Parts: sequence; structure tokens; C-alpha cells
Amino acid sequence: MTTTVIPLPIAVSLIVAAFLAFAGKGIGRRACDLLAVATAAANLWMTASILHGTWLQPQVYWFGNWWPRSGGVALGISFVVDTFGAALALLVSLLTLAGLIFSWRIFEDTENHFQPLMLIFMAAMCGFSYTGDLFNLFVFFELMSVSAFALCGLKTLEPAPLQGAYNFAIVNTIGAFMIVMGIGLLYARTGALNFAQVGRSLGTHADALVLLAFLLMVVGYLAKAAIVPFHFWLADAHAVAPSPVCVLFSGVMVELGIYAVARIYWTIFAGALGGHEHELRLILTIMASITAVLGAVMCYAEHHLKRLLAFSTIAHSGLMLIGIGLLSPGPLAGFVLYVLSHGVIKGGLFLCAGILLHRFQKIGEDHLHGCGRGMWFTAALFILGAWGLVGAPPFATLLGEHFVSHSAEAVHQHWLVYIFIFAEVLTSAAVLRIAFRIFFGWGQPAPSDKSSRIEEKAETEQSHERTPAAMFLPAAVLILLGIAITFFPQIRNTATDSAHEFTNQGAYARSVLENVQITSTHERQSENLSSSMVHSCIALAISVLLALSTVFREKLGRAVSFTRSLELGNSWLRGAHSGHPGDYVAWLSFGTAVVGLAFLLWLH
Amino acid sequence: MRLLQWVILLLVAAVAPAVVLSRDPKSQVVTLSFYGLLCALMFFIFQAPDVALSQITIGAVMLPLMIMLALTKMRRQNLRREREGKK
Amino acid sequence: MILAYLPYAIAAWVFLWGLYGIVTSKNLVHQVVCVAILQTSTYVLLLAIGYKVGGTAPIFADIPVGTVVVDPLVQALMLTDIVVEAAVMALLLSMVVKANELAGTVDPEELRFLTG
Amino acid sequence: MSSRTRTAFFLCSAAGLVFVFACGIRDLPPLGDYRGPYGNVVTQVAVYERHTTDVVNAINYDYRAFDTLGEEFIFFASVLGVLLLFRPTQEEDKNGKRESKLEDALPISDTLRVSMQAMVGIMIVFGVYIASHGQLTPGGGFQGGVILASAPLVVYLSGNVKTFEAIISSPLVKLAECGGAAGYAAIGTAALLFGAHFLTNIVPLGTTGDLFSSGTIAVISAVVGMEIAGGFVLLMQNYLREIIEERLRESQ
Repeated sequence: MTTTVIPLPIAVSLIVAAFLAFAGKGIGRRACDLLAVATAAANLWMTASILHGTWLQPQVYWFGNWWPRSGGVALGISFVVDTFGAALALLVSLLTLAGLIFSWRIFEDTENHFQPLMLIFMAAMCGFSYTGDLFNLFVFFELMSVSAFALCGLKTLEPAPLQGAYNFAIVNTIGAFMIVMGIGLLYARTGALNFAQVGRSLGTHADALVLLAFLLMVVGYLAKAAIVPFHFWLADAHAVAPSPVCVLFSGVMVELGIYAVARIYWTIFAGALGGHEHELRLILTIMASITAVLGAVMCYAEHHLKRLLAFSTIAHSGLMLIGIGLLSPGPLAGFVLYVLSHGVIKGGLFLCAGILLHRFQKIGEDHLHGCGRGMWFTAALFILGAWGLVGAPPFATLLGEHFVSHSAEAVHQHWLVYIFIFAEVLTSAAVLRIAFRIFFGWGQPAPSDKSSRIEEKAETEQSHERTPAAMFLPAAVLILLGIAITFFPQIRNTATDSAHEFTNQGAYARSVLENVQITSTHERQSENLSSSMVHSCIALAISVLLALSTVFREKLGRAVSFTRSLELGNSWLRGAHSGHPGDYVAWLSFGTAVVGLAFLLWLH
Repeated sequence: MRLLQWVILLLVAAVAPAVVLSRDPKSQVVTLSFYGLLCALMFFIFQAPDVALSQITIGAVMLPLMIMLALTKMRRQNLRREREGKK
Repeated sequence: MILAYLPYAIAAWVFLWGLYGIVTSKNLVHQVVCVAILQTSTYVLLLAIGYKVGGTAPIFADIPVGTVVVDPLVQALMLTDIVVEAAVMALLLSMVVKANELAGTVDPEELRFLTG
Repeated sequence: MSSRTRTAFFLCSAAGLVFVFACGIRDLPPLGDYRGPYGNVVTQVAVYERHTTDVVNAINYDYRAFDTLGEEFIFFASVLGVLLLFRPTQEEDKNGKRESKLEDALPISDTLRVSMQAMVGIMIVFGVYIASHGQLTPGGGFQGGVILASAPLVVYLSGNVKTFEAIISSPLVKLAECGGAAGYAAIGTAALLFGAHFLTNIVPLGTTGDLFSSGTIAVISAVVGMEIAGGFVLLMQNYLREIIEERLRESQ
């Protein structure tokens, strides 16, 4: 049953997208919405059944029945669906569904081209998480990017969205070319494109060529994952993209970049680079920590709601890269749990921002000050979201953080725990600060900065008295899902098991090329959450205090004057985020050079 | 044959910077389409006729054409803006 | 011997020139063209990787199966690459045109709607 | 960053990149000794398995047809994006109404016009030929589609602005694009009904060298041609619509 379903999430949504693109004008707005929502729902069902079918036994699907030849030479393309890929695809469909339902009441003037693009975007991300082939991964990466560029520039009435989409497009396109070059280099060495085959013929020897290929791919995918210094595009794109699109950008697209790095590392490079695991771990975790810290600092200094959330996404994507960068199954399981829970929470928060934009036609914290009085439900969602970002119980982000920090201590990297606390405190305090100011009208209005004045035309025509259910329900459901994940212990058990399976290169290769299933045996993670709970509760307390002392700065006096500078941020850092594509590309090449030199010096 | 390959490679290597350094888009379009032709020729010499064909159609014709159209459209936008500015 | 590595060097050379053009560009249209140049570096690389000495084109219309031909796969990849290029260029160009319509400039120095 | 510091900053990192690239390139196989199994295997088996003589298209439209599906939708998505960016605002709609009663505005010598129109025919024939012989000779749906798409442009150059408008604004163009894209995915899905995997060949292969050989390759190549041709015409339309209107308006 499962094997026939595997290609359908891509095929069906692509066909429907093509139909909508043609008939969209003819059949009218509502019919388009209905068809798109129905397709997304069907996709949700299909990806769910695929996840069910691949529960701890990866499914290999050879397109065109081109099974590998004798000697494990694969001419065709294969989908290798394991639990992680399937779970990510499920998240993709879920968030797309939420976004489409949310957009029910907005975008009157898009000639109904919005829905097909969303469906293509969804199909691309599903294929990206299923595929087992290097070039196919690139194709879906590019399909994902192109539909994302188009969706980002959706609101073409003011120049800002175009600039955001343009910067996004430039940086990610260069990343894509780097990926192609990396693929070419690997192909020159191995004459293969299938993950398993490439990894097998790379063997255990890593020379400069392999390192260069690894570098180019890692940079390409980390540019999508918004890791410093490749992150500049993300804030611009999120600040201007429509809220339902931001849900997909922050909720899953960024995470897919990190997922791709994990995938290619453990299927291709693990054998070749295994000898230098320690150095590679250091490089990746340092990049990740810089990202987390910088993202958190910039996040607290922002006053444009979506841009603030965008920087918090950068911070969290850094935390997720820590999960990968520790290069062992435990934190990888943490990574997946973190992606799932962060995806739904951040998605819900972006939808809340969309609700505010829908109600008041403005998005700057200073302009919105006190506007939200009486919107108790949205306020509750905001505060719950902040709660989730800090990873406090009962949110499932706690589990992810626990798995990662637990094994960070195992490899004597205790400092990573403090990175987690720092980033989570600042990001959630920023969201709380917003909630206090906008919904309770506490304290003085926020200081306004240039970015908070980014002109944000409303996604709907005139301001509205009440929040439509089509907007509130998706947000609520998403954020509550962030809690629900915690109460399914089998989810975290499966995460641990499939993490071991994910990191077992030999078993992967054999299951793909010889179609032999190997069940690896291993010990379960320690389920003692107490220490992490203490950590996260302290973090929550700190972030609440920080938010309060920021809001009531004037009353509390000099003791908390540091919050002012914290809220204004570092002018140099702000200046670096200049919105100038040339700067961004210069930073991209700088990062590539530095990481490349580090690879050559330490891994060679 | 071998010599031809080196010549075309060096030509490509020489023209690429020329395209980058011609700062005025209008003149750049010409160099770009010439560069596209060179690439197509290179594909042909390196035994890739399929790629050469699509490179001619895209790199040497369609892409410069799109840029030309874009430039024209922008020039007209600016003209219109000036006219409205005068009013 | 060094000649045998010249194509790869040229690929890197074109790649760096493309980057240089994008970084120093004063005009978004020029920048988009530089992206196109950047992409051609991937063509050069793939072409060189798939080439086989004395190989002919992988088309067996009038040559028997088994003759030495160059690698067809890289050519397939390049075809995909070219389509991707066309698609991305079309999108980027229309963004630039629209930006010019709304902001009245295509100089990245003057397009500063997103900072801080 | 000021432009000077940016350039300096970039040049420094470029130096690093040069070093990294140099190290990597040293380990590549020298030009002309391609080792890898893929090419060697596929050139051995493709002709027998797929009854096609152009192995590149055998890879593009069958062995790795799924990549090409994604590639077609990349193009499709970007066309959608361009349509979305240039979606007409209200006053442009008004102009659209007005433009109908305007006359051709390009004075052009009849000889040129006639020869141009002859060229249109040639291009259409050539495009169809390229698209339909992909499995035998260089070319295929993509290249043929692009050539087909440039035929209307020649009509425009030959001065028949009205004819051009009629061509590019007819719903058939969009039908070709969307139909081609959907058709590709549908061909793939059809295989599932036969119990085969996605994009498996389900059409008789025919004899190698015939026009109607190689099964799905020919069919896919055809739909790709449709999609690409329609897509490029739509792109041109988006650039030219305004230009035509303004040119005609100025001519009055």
C-alpha cells in the first residue's frame, strides 16, 4: 500500500497546481481555495499514511522501476523515505494546510495564482524530504526556492517586498549553484548520484576534493538554513512575505536546509570524514552558536513584528544546527523533535502576527502599542508561543533541548547548554515584551527604528473589527500541537530509534542498493528530564523578568537601564543587515572562504 | 581538436570578465549573447550537441531578449514617471 | 599536464568573476546578468568532468553501441541547469522591473527599504 | 558597507576561495579521463532498453525523468511568479479596454513583412521537428519548445501587432503551458494504474530509429515542448503587453 502512495504527495499537488493555474480565474476565488485546501488535506492524509508505513523501516521507491544494476550502480532516481523524512513531509503538509486556511480571507487580487504556488511549494518540500538522490535533492531545492521567491514578492504594491524577495533570490540562487558544483565534484570522484552509491564508493578516504564538495554543499544548504553569515536574506524575506507564507518559511523551509546537511553527511560523508569527527563537530557547533547568539540579540532589538520573529527563527535554526553538529544519534533525535515543535509554534506565532496585521493594518511594535486590548485569545496564543520558544514544559521543544544538551554534556561541550538558554531566553522575552505592550498596553511605546517603519501594506483591504475563525483556528491548533507532541511518548521513542537508523550509513546503503533491511540495536536515551526542566523553568522565569523590566523600564529606573541598550541593539550589527544584496553576497563568500579554510586545515 | 578545445576554453575565460565589467546593461546584453554563443560553441566542441542547442536557444537568444525587453519596459516606466513629474 | 586541469581552473575563475560582478554591481540588471555568468561556471565544470578523450557525442544514430562516447549524464544535468537558469533569470528580471516601477531606481545603493 | 570596503572585503575572501578551490581541483581527475560507472553503464544499456539513439534524452526523459518533472515545474512556478508580479492593476485594465481599437503602428516594408511571415512558418516546422525527434537526434521537447515560442515574436517584429496580440493573449497559450505541465505529471501517475512505479514506460517502445519509437520519451518530450513554448510566450506577453499599448498610444 505504502509504496504506491509514496510519489502521490508530489504528483497530485503538482497536477492540481497546474489545473488551478489554468482555471483559477474561471472557477473563482472560493472554488480555488476549496480545491487547494482539499489538496493540502489529502496531502496531509497521504504523508501521514506514508509516515505510518515507514515507521522504523525505510521504504525505497525507484522511479521508472529502474532498480540498481548488479554491483550497486543506480541509473534511476530513488525516494528513500525514512521516519525523519516522512515526519518532515507531514509537518510540511500541516503547515501548508494551516497557511491556506488562514489565507481564506486575504489576497483578493492575486488572480488566484497564490494557491497553485503554495501547492507547488508544498510538493517541492515533500520531495525534498523524501529523495535519496543528490541531483534530485538539488532539483527540489530549486523548485522550493523558485516558488518561495514568487510567494515572497506576492504583495507588489510597495517596493519593500520586491527587495526582500530579490535578496532572498540572489543569495539562495548562488547557494544553489554552489550545490551544483559540489554535486559535480562528487560525481567526478564517484560517477554516481545516489546517496548510498556515492557514500559507498567514497569509502573512508577524504582528500581536498571531497572536502571542497562537502564545503560547497554545506554552504549551499546552510544558506537556505540562514546560518550566520549566510542568514541576511531571511530577515528581509520574512519581514515582507505574507504571513501564511512566513509560516512555511520559518516553520519548515529553513529547517529543511539543516535536514539536507544531516542527510548528506550521514549517507555520504560520514565514512570519509569519520576520522575527523571531533574537529567537524567543533566547526559546526561554533557556527551554530554564533548564529544562535546573533539571532537572539538581533531578535530582541527588532520592533517589526515579523522581522523579530524572523530573527528568532535564525536563533532557533542555530540551535537546531547544534543538534546536527554534535554528529551523534541522540542530538539528531532532539533535532527532529525540536523541528516539529518549533515548526508548529513559530507557525502559530506568525499567524498571530498576521491576525494583528489583518486587524490593525500595521506591524510595528510601536504603532501597535495597546491596540490589542481585549484580544484575549490572541494574547494567550502569543504568550503560549513565547512559552514554547523557551522550551518550558509542557511544550515539546523541551524534549528536543533535553536530547541535545544531554549529549552535549556527554561529549564535554557544556557551554552549548548556556547557548541554548541564552537564545531561548532572549527570543521568548522578545515575544513576551510584544505581548505585554500590544495586548496589555503596559509601559511606554517601544522605541521606533527604521525597520519597524518598513511600510507593510495590509494583506486585506480595510481594517476589521473581529478576527475571523479561519484565521484564529489554524494559529490555535498549531500552538496547541506544540504541547500535544509531548504527550505521545512513542513519538520520542521512535525519534531515538530512527535517529540511530538515520546515522547508520552501512545499513542505509544496503537497504537502498541491495534492498536488505537491517535493524540496528542500541540503547534508549535517558528519559530523566528533571535537569532540563529545571533549566527551562529558570529560563522562563528570566525571560518573563526581562520582558517585564523592559516594558516597565521607566518605572523601575536605572537598575534595568541595560534593557534599553538591549532593545536598541548594536548599531554596527544593525548596519550590517543593510538590505544591500552586494553586502550579502560578500558575506556569503567570506563565510565560504572561512569555513573552507577551516575544513582544509582541520579535516585534511 | 585538442587545440580547438583550448582556444574555446580560453575564449570563454576571457569573455566572461568582459561581460561582468561592461557596466552598462545595454552594451552588456550584446556581450552576454556573444558569450552565450561561445558557450554553445564550447558545448558543441566538447561533444554535447543537445546542450549546445538549448544553450543557443536560451543563453544566446531568449535570455538576452528577456533582458532587452526588461530594459525597454524600465525605460518606458522612467519616461512615464518623468512625464507625470512634469505635470 | 597542467593543461589537463585548466578547464576546472576556468570554472573557478568564471565563478569568482561572477561573484565579483554581483558584489560590485551598481545596477540590478547588471547584477542579474552576473548571476547568469556565475551559473555558466557550473556548465564548464560539468562539461570538463564528463569529457572523455576521443569520445564522441552520446548519440548512437550512426555509430555502433560500444564506441567511446562522452558521459551523457553530465549533459542531462546541464540541460536541467539551463532550464533552471532560464526560470530564475525570468523571475529575477521581472522583480527588478517591478522594483524600478515602484521605487524608480535599480541601484542597490538607493533601494534601502529593509535595514536594521 | 561602503562600496570600497565591500569590494576590499570581497577580494580578501576571494583570495581564500582561490586557495580552497585550488586545493580541491588538484584532486580532480585530469580532463578527459572520465572513470565513473554511470556513463559507461548507461551508454551500454540505454539503446537496448529504451529503443532510443540519443542517450542524453533517454536519461532526461526516462532514467532520470523525475528530475525533468521537477525542472519543468521550476519553469512553471517561475512563469506563475512573473504573472503574479505583473498582475494588472485597475488602471492598466482600463488601458487594456482602450487598446483594442488601436491600429498597427509599425511601418515596415512589405518584402520584409512577407519574408518574416515565411520565417514564422519555417520556425514552427523546425520547432516541431526538433521537439519530435528528441529520441533520435540532438534536441527534444525543451529546445523545440523554445524555438516554437520565438515564432510569435517574429510575427511581432514583422509588424502584425494585432496578430501578435491575438496569439499571445489567447487562452490556448496558457492551456498549452498548464496542460503540458499537468500532462507530464499525469503520464507519470498513469503508470501507477498499471501497477508499475511512477514514470515507468507504459507505451510500446517501437523499433529503434523510428519517429514513433522509445515509448514515453516521445510523449514526455511532446508535453514538455507544449509547456515550454506556452511558458515563454506568456513571459514575453508580460513584458510586451504594456510596451505595445504605450507604443500604440504614442503613435496616435
